[in-house]
Amino acid sequence: MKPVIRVQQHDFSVAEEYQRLTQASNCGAVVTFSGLVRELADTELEAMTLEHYPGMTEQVLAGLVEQARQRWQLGDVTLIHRVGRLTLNEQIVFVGVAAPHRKAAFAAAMFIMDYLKTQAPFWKQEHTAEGSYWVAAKDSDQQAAQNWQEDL
Amino acid sequence: MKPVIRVQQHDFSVAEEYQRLTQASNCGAVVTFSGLVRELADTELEAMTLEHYPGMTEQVLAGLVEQARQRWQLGDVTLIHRVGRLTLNEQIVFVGVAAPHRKAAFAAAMFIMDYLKTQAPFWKQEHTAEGSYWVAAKDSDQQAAQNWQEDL
Amino acid sequence: MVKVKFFAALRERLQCAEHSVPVHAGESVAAVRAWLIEQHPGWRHELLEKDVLCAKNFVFVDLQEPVSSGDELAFFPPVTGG
Amino acid sequence: MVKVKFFAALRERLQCAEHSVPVHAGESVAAVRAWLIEQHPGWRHELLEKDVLCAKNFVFVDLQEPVSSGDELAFFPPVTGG
Repeated sequence: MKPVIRVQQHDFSVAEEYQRLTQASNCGAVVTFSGLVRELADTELEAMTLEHYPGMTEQVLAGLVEQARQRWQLGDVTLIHRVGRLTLNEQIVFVGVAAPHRKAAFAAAMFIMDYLKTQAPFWKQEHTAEGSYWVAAKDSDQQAAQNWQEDL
Repeated sequence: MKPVIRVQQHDFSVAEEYQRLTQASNCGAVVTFSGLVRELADTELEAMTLEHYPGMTEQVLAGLVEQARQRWQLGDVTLIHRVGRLTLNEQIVFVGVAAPHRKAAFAAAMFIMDYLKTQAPFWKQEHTAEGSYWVAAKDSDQQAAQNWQEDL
Repeated sequence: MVKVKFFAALRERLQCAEHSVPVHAGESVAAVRAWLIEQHPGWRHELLEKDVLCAKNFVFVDLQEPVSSGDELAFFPPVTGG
Repeated sequence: MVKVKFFAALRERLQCAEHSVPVHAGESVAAVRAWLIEQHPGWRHELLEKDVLCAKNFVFVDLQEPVSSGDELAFFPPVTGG
């Protein structure tokens, strides 16, 4: 099955994506992850802008999904990431994985998110009342991605 | 937030449950797991009947969610399990977890499913062309639940 | 008296969903099980199966758990939901 | 010539999104970076930052990666999507 990989400005529908993931009849487990724009503890976030590297982004995302497929027995996989200006509570990213077994579905969804966080060329700029700031990369995300390598 | 825990014969809507999970404004991560009735490799499955122990089931499910809440910082949690006769491709179980961080959302959803599989009083009877069979418990499910204890 | 329920494959094999059992002070789940086997020798094999689980008042317990009149016990096979 | 792109905070700090750089046979990403710093001394600090990432033709590469005319290079800060 060819995975669905989309980088887009407009919103996505988790309901529609879930529907599609359940079409194949041999996958008893479907895991979805959705990331949303949320207010942080210490800033009054109004919106964020997501920049990306067109051309490279799609290629990296396809590579992540392909790596997941090589590690686990999977059915359909969907990976959607939005770009442009997003306001509070909007959806940013969606990963959906169907698999015959729940363990593989969970692992693949986590793996894709962990790698996406450190390898996919997206950058977040947060807009608050005090100004706009580029988000700093997190060590915890680097660590999460590295843990999968030790897993091999 | 009081978790939503339901044991029911009728179907559920992942779209509606997802919508509800995203209401709280401080959770940037939402993970869902859905389990579906699927054809197995070696049998021609037509349907299954899910029996449960009314009274105990709800209590065990509430306990699982409470344990997850004590382990991770979570927002809304939804746990729905169907009972009665279910035909091929029907939805059986739904776990939805909202959390400030993706790691907690994934971990809690997996934890709840792993414990549900070994501790919640549900029993599956599969109906095939050749007859009806009670599903045997899997060692791999026991192992998955035990792994969380070593995690403590 | 305690009410004893059986579920799933165990209920089908015993051909019994619910049974009343008299209990005396200080008795345990093991005594209830022994009473059932005494009354229904044909149940011995099923009730002594190693993987049979027991709950008292909706909570998992082991055979040493004390029981009192009015308790609800249940015996059932390993669970297979999800 | 190679096309060099800059993204996000790096693009803003350099005030440059895209730059053409002449390359000679056998040169590496490091040579391209050195040429940019020579042309724009004010970029030195930003381009020498330890965490700056580089891609050649949409694939992550390190400074030793050889470059050829027609390649597309990109320099950018650690990614923060998801």
